[in-house]
Amino acid sequence: MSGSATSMPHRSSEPVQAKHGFWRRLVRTPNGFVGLLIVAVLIVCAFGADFLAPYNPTKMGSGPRFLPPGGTYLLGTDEFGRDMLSRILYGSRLTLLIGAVAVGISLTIGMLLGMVAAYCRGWIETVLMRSSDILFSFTETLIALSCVAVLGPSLQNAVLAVAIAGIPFYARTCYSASLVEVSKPYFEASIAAGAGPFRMVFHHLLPNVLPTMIVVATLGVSTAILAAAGLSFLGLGAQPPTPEWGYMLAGSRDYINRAPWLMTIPGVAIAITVLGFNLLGDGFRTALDPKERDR
Amino acid sequence: MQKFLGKHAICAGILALSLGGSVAGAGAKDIVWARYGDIDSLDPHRATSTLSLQVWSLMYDTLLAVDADGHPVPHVAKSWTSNDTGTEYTFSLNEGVTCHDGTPLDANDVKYTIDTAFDSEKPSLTKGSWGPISSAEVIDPLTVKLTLETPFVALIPFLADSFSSIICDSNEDAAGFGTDTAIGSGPWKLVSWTKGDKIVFEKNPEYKNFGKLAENPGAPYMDGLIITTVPEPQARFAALKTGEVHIAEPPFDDVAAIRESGDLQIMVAENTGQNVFWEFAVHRPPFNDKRARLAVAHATDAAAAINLIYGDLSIPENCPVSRGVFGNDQDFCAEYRPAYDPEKSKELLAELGYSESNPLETALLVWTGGNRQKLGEVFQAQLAEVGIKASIEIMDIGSLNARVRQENENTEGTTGSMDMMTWSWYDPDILYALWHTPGAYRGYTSPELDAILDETRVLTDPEARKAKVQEAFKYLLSNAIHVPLYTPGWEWVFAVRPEVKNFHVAPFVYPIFSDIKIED
Amino acid sequence: MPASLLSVEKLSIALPLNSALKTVVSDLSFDVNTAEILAIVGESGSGKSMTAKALMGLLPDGAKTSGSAQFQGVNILAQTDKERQLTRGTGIGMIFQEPMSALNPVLTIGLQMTEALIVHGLANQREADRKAVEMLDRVGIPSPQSRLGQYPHEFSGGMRQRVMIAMTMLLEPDLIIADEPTTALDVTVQAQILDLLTGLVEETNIGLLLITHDMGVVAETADRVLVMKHGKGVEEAPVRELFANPKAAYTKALLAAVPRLDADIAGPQERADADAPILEVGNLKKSFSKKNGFWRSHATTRALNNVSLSVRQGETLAIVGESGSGKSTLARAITRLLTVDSGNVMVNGQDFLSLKGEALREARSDIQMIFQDPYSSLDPRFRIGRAIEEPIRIHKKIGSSQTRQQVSALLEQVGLSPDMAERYPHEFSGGQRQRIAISRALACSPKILVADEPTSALDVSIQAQVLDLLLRLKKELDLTMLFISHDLAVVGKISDRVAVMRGGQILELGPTAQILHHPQHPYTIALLSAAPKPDPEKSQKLRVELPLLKDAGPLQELQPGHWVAT
Amino acid sequence: MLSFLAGRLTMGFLTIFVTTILVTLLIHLVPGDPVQIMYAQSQGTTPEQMEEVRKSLGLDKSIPVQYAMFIGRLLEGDLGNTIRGGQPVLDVILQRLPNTLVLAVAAMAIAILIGVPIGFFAAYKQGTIWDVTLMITAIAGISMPHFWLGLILLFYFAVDLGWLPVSGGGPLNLVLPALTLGLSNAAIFARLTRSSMIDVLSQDFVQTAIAKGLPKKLVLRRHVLRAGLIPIITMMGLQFAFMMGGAIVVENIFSWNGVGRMAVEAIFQRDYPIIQGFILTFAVVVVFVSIMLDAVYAFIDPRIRRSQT
Repeated sequence: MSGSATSMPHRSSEPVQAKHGFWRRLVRTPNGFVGLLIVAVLIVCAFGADFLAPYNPTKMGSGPRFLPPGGTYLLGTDEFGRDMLSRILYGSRLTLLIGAVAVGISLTIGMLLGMVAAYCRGWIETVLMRSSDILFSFTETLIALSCVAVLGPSLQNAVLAVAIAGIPFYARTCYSASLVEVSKPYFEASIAAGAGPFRMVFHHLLPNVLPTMIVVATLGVSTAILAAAGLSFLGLGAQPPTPEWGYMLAGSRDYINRAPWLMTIPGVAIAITVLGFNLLGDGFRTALDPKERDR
Repeated sequence: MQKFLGKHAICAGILALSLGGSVAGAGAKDIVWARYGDIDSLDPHRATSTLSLQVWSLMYDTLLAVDADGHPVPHVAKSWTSNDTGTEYTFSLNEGVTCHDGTPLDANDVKYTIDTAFDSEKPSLTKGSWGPISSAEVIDPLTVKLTLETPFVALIPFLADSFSSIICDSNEDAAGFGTDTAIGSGPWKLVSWTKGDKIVFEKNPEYKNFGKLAENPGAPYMDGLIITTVPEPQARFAALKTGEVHIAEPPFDDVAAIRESGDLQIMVAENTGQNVFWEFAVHRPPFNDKRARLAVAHATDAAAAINLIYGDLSIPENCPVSRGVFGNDQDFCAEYRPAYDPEKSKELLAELGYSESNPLETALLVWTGGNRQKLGEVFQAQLAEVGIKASIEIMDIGSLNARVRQENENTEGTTGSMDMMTWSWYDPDILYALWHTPGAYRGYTSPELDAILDETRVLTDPEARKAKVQEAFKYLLSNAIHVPLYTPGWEWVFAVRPEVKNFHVAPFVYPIFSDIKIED
Repeated sequence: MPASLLSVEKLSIALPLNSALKTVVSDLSFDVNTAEILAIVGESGSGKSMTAKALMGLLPDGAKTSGSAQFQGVNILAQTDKERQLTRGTGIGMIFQEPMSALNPVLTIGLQMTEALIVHGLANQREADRKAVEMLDRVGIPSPQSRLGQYPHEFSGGMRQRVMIAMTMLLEPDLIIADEPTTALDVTVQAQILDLLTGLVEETNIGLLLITHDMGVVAETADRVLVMKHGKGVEEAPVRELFANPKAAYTKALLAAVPRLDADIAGPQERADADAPILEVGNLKKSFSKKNGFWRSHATTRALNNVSLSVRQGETLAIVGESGSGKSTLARAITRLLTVDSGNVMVNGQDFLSLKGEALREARSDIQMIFQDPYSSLDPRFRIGRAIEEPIRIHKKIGSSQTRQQVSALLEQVGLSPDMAERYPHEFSGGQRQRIAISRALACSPKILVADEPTSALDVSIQAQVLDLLLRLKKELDLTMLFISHDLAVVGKISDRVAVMRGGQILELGPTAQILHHPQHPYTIALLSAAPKPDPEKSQKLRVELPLLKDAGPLQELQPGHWVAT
Repeated sequence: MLSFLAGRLTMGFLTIFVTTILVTLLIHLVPGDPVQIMYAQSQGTTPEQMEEVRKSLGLDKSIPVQYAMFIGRLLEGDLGNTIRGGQPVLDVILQRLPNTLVLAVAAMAIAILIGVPIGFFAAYKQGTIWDVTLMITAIAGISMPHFWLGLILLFYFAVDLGWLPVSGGGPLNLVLPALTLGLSNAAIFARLTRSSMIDVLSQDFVQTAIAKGLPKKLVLRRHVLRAGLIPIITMMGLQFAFMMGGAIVVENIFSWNGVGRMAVEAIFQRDYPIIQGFILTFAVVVVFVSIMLDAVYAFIDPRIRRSQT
């Protein structure tokens, strides 16, 4: 045991500086910059799909079938002559929505559980964290699959399944981040000043774990998008004619010889989106914690 | 395979060494047939899927067989007689049929099969299709008599189908019958079944063919038959191209290219009995109204849709039972089947109070696989043209059956439910199962229809029965209860490697491997 | 003048920071001779550790050095990595601050000790093992043979530092650089390690470059001293001369700020109104069970073993002890930041431990706490004004303008300007942060202030300021204070009475002067003798042996107010 | 160490215990009548027979009783029979489980053999263009959907080039699925290794080793690698579970006859006994592997191996 009494102040992570500095640091990291760019483009696509998309994404016979990319139909057309560009654009809206809703649900519930466990300690902590450990060891894929098995295949159920599957992860992460805060003197000082549980959790704990959780959630969006697309790919998620990328990918397998772009385009779209959120999350991490800069 | 090994011997060697396995491949004298899925059971009483039926037809025999037009002909039973009322059938069996374990197949085996089908503890899944059989009696080793409670004319075609595969009574003592072992008397003898992966057969050297649609009167020419499971269509196609597999269903979209290149033969089964049709939840709005059903029927252009998805592999069907099945008559049915007429459909919808802002909403349930979800998507678009908003739900056939029944039992709510139902049968008696009270799906029934269907079961005179069957067609079609779309619908296209000679498919999609010779 | 072993000339070090270079050491020159201990002393940020790292070639990537460092005739700063490898260990050895992390946790002591001998070609494995055993014996590790196969976690902190020293000595270097070698250790262990190091220097005639922030350590060990500030050498002199006659203003200030054990002690302030105790602690017990995997292990440590004490209004009671003595547990138990197993705490005659809910929160305002680490004492997301007003908001329902006035007053009280209320904690220095923490503790006008090592994370000059502030506030506000510390000299400066703790028990309790000048319990005596005295004239090399840890008997009153455990 | 392992073992049993409860409850969470759904394809089943089935599954009893029945059968090695085909579920699973395990282990081997050296190298070259390039590649690798990568590999190597067989269960068939699963996990391992190694590189004991005059290679090999691999071993258990999860998708693409493909088929077919068996098997495998890895970890890390309690 090193004498805590005499140890010099060790590298304590400098707290986050003003927002201005944060964004500047974010765009300065190559990961953060590229990630931000990708996500920004995605958001523009998602919100602007109505204006950007040249055709109705579900209308058959917008053009000839199996038209290769280039020309009037920038990304070509699919087996029903639907415009791929329009489908991809509307798909981005769906994809972002899936990511946001799934992560939103699991993040909210997971954080609440994690913070409560860290704050309450005792048997509540044991029960909550042991059960989330158990669920976590099942991996998201299995939990999501089990949920779909019970609920039946549909996009809503797939999102719900992915959201449920994510809870243990966020609970664990938030719990360990909360434990660090809870053991800090400022936390005890506020308790000693007579602050109640609500104030402790929502005024002190929440703002301090939030940066960590934002990093984790940004990375989590990519996981959720991948998981939901995977379920749709297996046929357990989105149903036709939804322009969901995973479903589009699955449906294009038969046309690999005739129209390989039908498989390539949604695949690239998923990969770039996931990459964008991964990079952005990485950038957030670096920008929020200078100590992590080199990780 | 040979070429591949030569080219990448080192890589393969390392892998084989590191994994301690051997490179598995088909032996020179084996036929390899790849399918998208596996069988459910080796026991003909424990499954209903086409995938299972096709396999049973290879390892078991049936009392009767069908000819190229789908009519019952003698097979194990060389002849049969019935009494006038049609409640007693006596079959005399051919001599010299032996089970795979060497025991002779006789009347006892037939009785054993029927008894197990009606076993009160664990009846066959298809018990209902056997009809009202009250007893099976062994008159002598080569004569068996079946007694029925009421006449049942569909028994004869049923006994020609693999649902009625004769299970050798020596299976009774075998542990793991249906899962690990199965003794039949068919041309192929089970070696092993690796669930989910492959079934391995060797030829039955003792085989005698009396009536099955094979030119070969005896044992198959090839030594073995391996039926493997390859779910991915493109993977099956690749395996066909490399020669790993001899016969497989190709990706539909590549059929035109395959034909053009001539590398592979494309075989399309005829007289499959398969019928794909619209079926509706009729106990609640909107489809409790005939006009809503007709609106759907008029809005669907089956010919255009299947042309888009299957090309010429499938054809539109007008009758509630498909070509090759007793009573089918395209011209007759075309008179009553609601034709493609979107304007008429829109009129009906307007009449019902639907409009662009208030579309008719319905779920559209579709059986997964075989590009049916794509077809569903086309139909969805066609329905959208007239202002019907259908949301597709894709599911396995079992789930579909359960769901359709649930939808029919649910009389609440205003959102419709319709489904692209798929049935294959060798006799119009299927209509009895579907539409006679209470109905397999608890769907549409009426006393009038019940009376017609009752008669189709007991009329022993073919002409009289045909008239009655067509009366049922007329009722079903004009009321848009059973709206036929196309035929065939599943597992009916085969791509065959050029060195494989004499492969053919019997009616009701039973592939025949006995005649096959693979040239070197 | 003996021959110079290491001669550093105009050493400058620049570290990469945000794609620029920041100079941390500039134009530093000094010599180390054989058989001599040169201490480099300075506060945090003075560049003393970077100097050590530069000499060993352990600076982070991208660092730039200039100047020269002649070691045995070679400029080691100009050496390539390969050349340095030959000098490292055998020429210059290094001892680090944290013996816990300086040894590889997954390799045996034996391997770590002998590997360098073998790599340098000084011995084969058998010889190396033999030498290692000898050296372990020499640094005072009992039964060294059997310990070669053990791992670092099987040694105590002091033993680990001995292993580290033995490992360094084994290579027979001519110069050892020791970077704060005792900072992480308790005073009693520190004394042993310092004795060992000075003994080794005498025996082997090596040179020792000792980096430290502790003037007491300097006084006790060094022959010569180099004082550093902001990367520059401020003053260099033989140790006695420096302490007796410091020339630079900084050195003077530094020496003045160091609390001394022999300083005048205010003594208990006998107050006319000898009221009843404001804080009474009775028979507190608390044990921790080490959680191991899923099962709760039965191995429990008793952090508090029947602790009783009482504090009167306006009095400062210091709790002194080494790490693991239970002093912090006591502080946290009294403030109800942890739950005790049994015992009671009476605040103003009210049973503080039995309170619940709203009543507890209400009562908490009477007893506030100040923590060791000023960096984490404040919520980094709260502007300090909000941090200070939080207790006011919780307890007093007053208007926001009044609250703001109060915050301003509180800030002024601790010597900060009211307009700082809008800033975030990271915009302040360590000392300022501790002032803010104090003002927050005072915000709900507590009667009792519990200060848990409030100055031990601060540099000595800042420490003096904070201690002065606490003394002033105590007088002004008539505060009662419980002051937790490991440093007897600090305690002497601030407290009226002292309680000495060890192993969860109070061993001695009495007026500060009594305890510091006439200690009775053998442990107190050992503790006092081990504490380094910042005065080379008085530094005594004679240590009192530390008594074994055992359950102590009940306290007995030897003189009025002076209690000693039997 | 013993108490450490006892703790892990208890945790493992607890996991399996909780799984059995969840699995029993699973069927009750299904909307609609499970028996009707299960026997939907059977036309011969009468209401009386359905009642029989309901009884045999214990669905007419209270949930605790059902649970007791389930555990009772489980202890006899009876996981019930499949709905489709009436096969014993245990047989069906055991026949395919080895395939999934082989796939997961092969993928794990690929992930470790590729990921760990890359991560180690990147940590060593921290901050250089090498490091940046490798880590961006790793992020790209993690971002690549399994199912897409799998399809591309399948179409390119098996279909277009014909280098590898597309179906069957031989060792050559293992190459592509293992590669698909292994590559993206290699990226995860690379990142993990890198951060673990950077952690270790910043530790004082590395400075000690350098200060002793040890050559850089020895420091890296003996001091950094050993200490840095321990956290990676602790992560392997979880990674293995992720491999098993990933296998579900990959098996479907490559027609690999494992439990993952079986499970997806079962979900489509609403074959609940198989789904139950699959979840249970998954739990047992994951628990078993993580206990094994914990044992390895406990043995490798002296801080645990030689702890007193």
